[in-house]
Amino acid sequence: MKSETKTAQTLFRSDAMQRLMAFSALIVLSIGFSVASPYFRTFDNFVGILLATAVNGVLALGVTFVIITAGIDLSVGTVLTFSAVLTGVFITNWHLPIPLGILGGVLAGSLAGFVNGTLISRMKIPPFIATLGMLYATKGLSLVISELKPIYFNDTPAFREMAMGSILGKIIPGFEVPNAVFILFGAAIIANFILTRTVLGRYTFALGSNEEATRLSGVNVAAWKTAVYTLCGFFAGIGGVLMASRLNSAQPALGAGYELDAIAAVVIGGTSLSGGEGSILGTIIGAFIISTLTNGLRILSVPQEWQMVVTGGIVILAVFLDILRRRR
Amino acid sequence: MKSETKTAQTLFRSDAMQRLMAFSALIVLSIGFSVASPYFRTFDNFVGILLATAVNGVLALGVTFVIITAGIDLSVGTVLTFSAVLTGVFITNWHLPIPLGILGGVLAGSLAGFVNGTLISRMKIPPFIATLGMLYATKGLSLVISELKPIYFNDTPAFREMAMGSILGKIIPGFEVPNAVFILFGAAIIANFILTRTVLGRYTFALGSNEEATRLSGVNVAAWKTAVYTLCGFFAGIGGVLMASRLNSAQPALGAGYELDAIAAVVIGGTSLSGGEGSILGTIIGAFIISTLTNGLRILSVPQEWQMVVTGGIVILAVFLDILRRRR
Amino acid sequence: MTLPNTSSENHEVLLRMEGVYKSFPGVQALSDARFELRYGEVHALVGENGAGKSTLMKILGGIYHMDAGQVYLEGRAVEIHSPRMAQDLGISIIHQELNLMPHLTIAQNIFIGREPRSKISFLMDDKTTNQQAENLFKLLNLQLDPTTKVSDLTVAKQQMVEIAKALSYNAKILVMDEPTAALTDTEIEELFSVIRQLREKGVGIVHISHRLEELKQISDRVTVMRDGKYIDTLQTQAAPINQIISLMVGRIIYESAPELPENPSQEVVLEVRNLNSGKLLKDVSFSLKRGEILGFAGLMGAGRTEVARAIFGADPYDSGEIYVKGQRVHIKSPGDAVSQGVGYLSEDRKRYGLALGMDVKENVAMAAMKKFLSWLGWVDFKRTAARGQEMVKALNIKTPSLEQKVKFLSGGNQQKVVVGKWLTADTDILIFDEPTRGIDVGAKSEIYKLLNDLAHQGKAIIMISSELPEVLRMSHRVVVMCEGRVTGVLNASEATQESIMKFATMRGSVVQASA
Amino acid sequence: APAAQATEAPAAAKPYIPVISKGFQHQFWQAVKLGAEQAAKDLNVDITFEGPESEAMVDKQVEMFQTALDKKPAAICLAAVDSKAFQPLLEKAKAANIPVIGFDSGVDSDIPAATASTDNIAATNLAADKMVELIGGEGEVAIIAHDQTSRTGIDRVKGFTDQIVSKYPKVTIVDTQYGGGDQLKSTDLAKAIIQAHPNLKGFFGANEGSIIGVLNAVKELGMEGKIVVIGYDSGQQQMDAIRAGTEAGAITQNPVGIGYKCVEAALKAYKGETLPKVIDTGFYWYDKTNIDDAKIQAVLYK
Ligand SMILES: Nc1ncnc2c1ncn2[C@@H]1O[C@H](COP(=O)(O)OP(=O)(O)OP(=O)(O)O)[C@@H](O)[C@H]1O
Ligand SMILES: Nc1ncnc2c1ncn2[C@@H]1O[C@H](COP(=O)(O)OP(=O)(O)OP(=O)(O)O)[C@@H](O)[C@H]1O
Ligand SMILES: [Mg+2]
Ligand SMILES: [Mg+2]
Repeated sequence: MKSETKTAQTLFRSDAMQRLMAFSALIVLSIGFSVASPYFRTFDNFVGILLATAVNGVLALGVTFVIITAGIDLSVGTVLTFSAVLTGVFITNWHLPIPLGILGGVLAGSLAGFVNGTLISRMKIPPFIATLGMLYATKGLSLVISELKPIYFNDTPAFREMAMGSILGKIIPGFEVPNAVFILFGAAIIANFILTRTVLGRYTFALGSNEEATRLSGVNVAAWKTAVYTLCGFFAGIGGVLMASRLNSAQPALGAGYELDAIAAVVIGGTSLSGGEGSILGTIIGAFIISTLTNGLRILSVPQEWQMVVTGGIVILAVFLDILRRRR
Repeated sequence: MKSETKTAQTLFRSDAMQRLMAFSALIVLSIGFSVASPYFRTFDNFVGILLATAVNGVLALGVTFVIITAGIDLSVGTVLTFSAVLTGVFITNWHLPIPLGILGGVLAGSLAGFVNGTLISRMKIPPFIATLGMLYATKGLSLVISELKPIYFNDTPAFREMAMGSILGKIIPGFEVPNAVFILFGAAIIANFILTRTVLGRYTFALGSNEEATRLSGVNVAAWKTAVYTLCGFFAGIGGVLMASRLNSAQPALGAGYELDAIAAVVIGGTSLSGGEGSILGTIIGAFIISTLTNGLRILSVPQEWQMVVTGGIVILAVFLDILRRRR
Repeated sequence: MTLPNTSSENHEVLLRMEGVYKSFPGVQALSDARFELRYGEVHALVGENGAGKSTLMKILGGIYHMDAGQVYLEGRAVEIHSPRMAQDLGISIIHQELNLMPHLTIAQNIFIGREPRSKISFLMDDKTTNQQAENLFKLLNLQLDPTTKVSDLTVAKQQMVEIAKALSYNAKILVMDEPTAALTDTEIEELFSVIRQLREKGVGIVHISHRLEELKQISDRVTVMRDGKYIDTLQTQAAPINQIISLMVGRIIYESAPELPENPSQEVVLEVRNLNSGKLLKDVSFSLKRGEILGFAGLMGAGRTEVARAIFGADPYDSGEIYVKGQRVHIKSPGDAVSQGVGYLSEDRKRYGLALGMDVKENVAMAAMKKFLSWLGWVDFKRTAARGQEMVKALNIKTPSLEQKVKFLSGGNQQKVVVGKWLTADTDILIFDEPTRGIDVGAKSEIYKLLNDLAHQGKAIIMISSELPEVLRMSHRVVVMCEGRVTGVLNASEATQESIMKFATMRGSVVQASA
Repeated sequence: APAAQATEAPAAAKPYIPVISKGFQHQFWQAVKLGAEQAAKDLNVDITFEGPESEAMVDKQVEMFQTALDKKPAAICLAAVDSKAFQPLLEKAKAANIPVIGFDSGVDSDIPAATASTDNIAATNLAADKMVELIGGEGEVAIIAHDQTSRTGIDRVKGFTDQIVSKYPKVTIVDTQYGGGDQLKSTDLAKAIIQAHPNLKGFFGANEGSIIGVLNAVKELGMEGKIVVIGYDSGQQQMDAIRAGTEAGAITQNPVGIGYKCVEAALKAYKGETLPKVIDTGFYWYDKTNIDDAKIQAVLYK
């Protein structure tokens, strides 16, 4: 009984409040856009927003772990592309079975993450530089491997079905929510589980809170840090497969700049860049804030240059409100 | 006498060694490329490298200050564009005298920096978010103000002369080193002076070393932090004017991704992202490493996709060597 | 600034704080706290960990804003909004936590915020800065080079820099929040002579300390706080220590530790042979037996911490052999050490001991996560919480809940959390580096009792301490170090203040005393 | 000091002609590169091919041109992202006696000896005509383009828009947005536009990445056949869509021809031959009916 209260407390401590705040920002945005445009509040558009969140959301999951350790991963966008391209090579060029191809792509992402982690934890390269290097390297490698051409999945329609088919639509006709959305939520649940319930999650927080104290507690800091970056690469790999499935192709030139969106989602969700705190729920809400904002402004046909200005303002505002609340 | 030794010590402590290391990396790169290609070792190409460093170098100067305070500025690239566009508006559209137009552009950059600083120090928005918001906002505003079109300086050839003319070439015929290069060096000298000799510089280090202790010592942390970001915006403004002069036009869509190059220059130069240490000389060398690398690979006609891979590897390697040295 | 040019007999009130209330989320840190300070007085402020001493002084320093209450300075009601304002009012505080900028030099740290400027006002004058710092050190009789980076200093020296900085303000009121916690007796003596000088000049000094024996040496009056409340103010000379203690804890405790039982075991569990590490350690050899408490004594910088860190794998060493239970071991990381059954409780809890952003139970579990796993690596929350609860009870940790982040605990309670962490790791060999630093008398005696119990259970304990009485009372044997060498090993029967000090100052020569 | 003759370059027996395009990662540019390489082989010259990552990066392209000049080439082929910004460098090339050949959208200056390009305005005028015809002369259409500031982005949007505005008053352009040529972003962008305009009858995508986004959006919303989709350039996905009928048709340029002709012209200029100022490489409308014609197949790329 006691421990239940504790779990409840763990969930609804200040972090929870903070997510609530981000959540209210999301609600306010949604209501605002719904009032402003009838097209915003349609089921199809709602599904559109969900789908638009999928890739960035999955990326942001992994980035959440890295940021909680007070690190950063700039390479997630290009690692995503790298995974997508390798999935293409495996499935289309090598004719491997789809599950194997997907596995290969996700492993490629994890491998890139592992290299990041090794550079950072064993060779002591600052995360910013190691992952910046990885950004360049995977960007180049994707182009090299794909020979600068997109790789299509035309022979394997089942691959496209993976993300874009709708199992829910088959169960409840009319609710054609693409699987990608459920993949995002599934990944989020797994990420949340890892973060809150496993040793890896515990050490993720410990590393961000005080790395030296963690080391002096006998924890193998290098190994766990590598694990965190590998996990981040793993999620980028999933993102890459999702992206490939959605576009029915692996586009080698994609992915630049995605890292900023992913990091923004994490930070809007209340995870501190100085490490030691953060939550998956926050990140997911942060990702939704970004895609809702983008979608709403587009629906309202706001000129794109003004969309940028407004996005900038709202990102700052969302975080500011959160800070105001915390200061109280 | 005692204090002289001390100044010498300050200069040639570990920081200096570190710059030396980055410097050797630069030398090794240059020698390598010189051996590999006769075109690399020409005077014209040398001038080309200097010129290619000018904009990123000036940007990186300001970023050095911000990073020493343990902050970050993602908006420098788009603030640069913003300044360039405003300079264009002032000079070409409003027909203001060139010096006034330049001043206006630089002030616009400083203003953006001031807003960053205020958001960060008074409203306590994390630097990453505040400057990410500013990135979006200035990106949008540049497009809005320019009405999506480049602004050309065709009526004012003197503006172009500012960066691209060569005063040195007039003094020593044959040595047509464009003024932009001297502007970079001038700016670096000023930045170094501010960083090492003024109160602002001292507080820059103090903030990055222990902000709370600085506050408890009675320093007006908010004001000085704002000053640091304003200074960063100021240098971005100079960068914008340089860029406009070089391209003889203000390109409103430019600037995305520049922040990464600038930050990379700073970090390669030995400034730690966790704050408290760094140097201008290091940053300048870092900027030269980046542009020498880019230039050399181009001269060797390395395929672009491989250029990326190599760049990634070398960035990591440069920092790793530096770390090895420090570990000894 | 003009102060009445009188001695400690002046009774004019310099500072009065009345009816001060302050709450933090979940904690009423102060309720109706009171404090009074006279010109030329050293006024001790004592109380258990978490009693609110630091909080009261932070309010005085403009760092916290009180919920209710009144501050009078020289009879005038003042409101102190910022550290700057406190400075301007002549209040200077040495905080319990070190507040230095590690990347800056000593001189730069001391004059931060009021740098001597050159003729052009925005330019700094480093020459003058260093000169002034040097003058200051001469005055305080400190051996410091103003151009050394603070990060290159030991905790004790950093503490001296803090003190020098606070003194350099020429303040009317000097608050020292546990300034002696990191210092050895010699340095404390030097500090006290400076304090006496200041007292002569009429400065009012607040002295917070858990070393109650100091009170008699230095303070004129003592104010006791308990649970955020004002309890009483006494003339120090007239008040027996026991009375002060019982006011502090609200009950009677046994200040002296229970008699140390004879250690029957001769089984050597840890043996260190010829440990060398750069200039820091030279040929360090000693052995530790099951059920033994081995005290490590020495002056600041003697190398005791270095020995501990080397054994624990926190720092590499150049040469030497370490045997655990007769087996040669190669400990390369703290992880190796823990799996070999060696635990180390560091002297700087904030930097090396705690994940400040995590909560009490998580910190307690940190060094022994393996014990709290259910299948496949999931963390068993029930067991973590149960263990946390156990430690909170056993060590009497004052915390509103197990979920309180440790950064919000008072310094002493933080220390107890670190102790809890290592008790949870349950290693056979435990190295305690300054285990009672910043801990109140009640907790101290609890920790002494704990050390005894642990030894009794057959654990082998190394206790590094700069408090000689503690070393004498708690050790079966005492290893004395000086300048990186072991200069003597004394049995409890031969160990006295004098004999230890003799070996602790035996510079440059190695004399092996009887073991 | 400038060399009187570009041939003094050491070690290179064959004339060296760097080709500086506006991009290198996209299929269109790869097709141009293919043509250029073909010409290099046929004409026995050395080429290199490079371009910035996005068409916004004027400065990167300037840097590439500068480096190319430093290599003292026989001639340079340039598809300038912003030709006015290139004026000073063009003058430098002229002073060094290195001829410059423009390609793609051309270089807005009289220094280039010739320009091998597509008339983007005329091409998109045609796309607009086709669009109006296919939607039945009236209704709402929308545009997704790659970017706001590049020459091709501006010209294609302008060509399409002007034609509609001036010739077809019953047709309205309800929205024009830019997706940076990123397929994923363009997809979400197109979806939002379709959501916001339920009566949308036609959609024009102004380059390959944009049109793929439009096609994805139409597919994801189950609107295949309900919206007339017209694209630009080719690529596997677009060709499949045209064959399947989900895309009505597209304008294609002749990228391989552009690449070939500009290298060919560069060599001629180097040898001092006179050239026509404009080498129109042409554009073609293709749809289901003519996609497999030999003439069309020759200008499409996968
Ligand atoms: N910033 C804070 N947030 C929350 N609680 C706090 C904070 N600062 C202090 N407290 C709480 O207020 C109470 C008083 O703490 P304070 O630091 O004043 O104690 P102290 O008497 O100085 O103890 P010690 O001798 O251990 O230093 C403690 O319960 C502590 O946990
Ligand atoms: N981080 C460091 N950098 C430089 N020198 C250090 C560092 N830590 C310790 N030293 C030096 O090493 C020597 C031994 O220090 P150590 O901390 O082991 O001594 P100690 O006996 O534990 O004393 P203390 O009471 O200060 O803890 C001292 O001369 C000290 O100045
Ligand atoms: Mg305290
Ligand atoms: Mg010590």
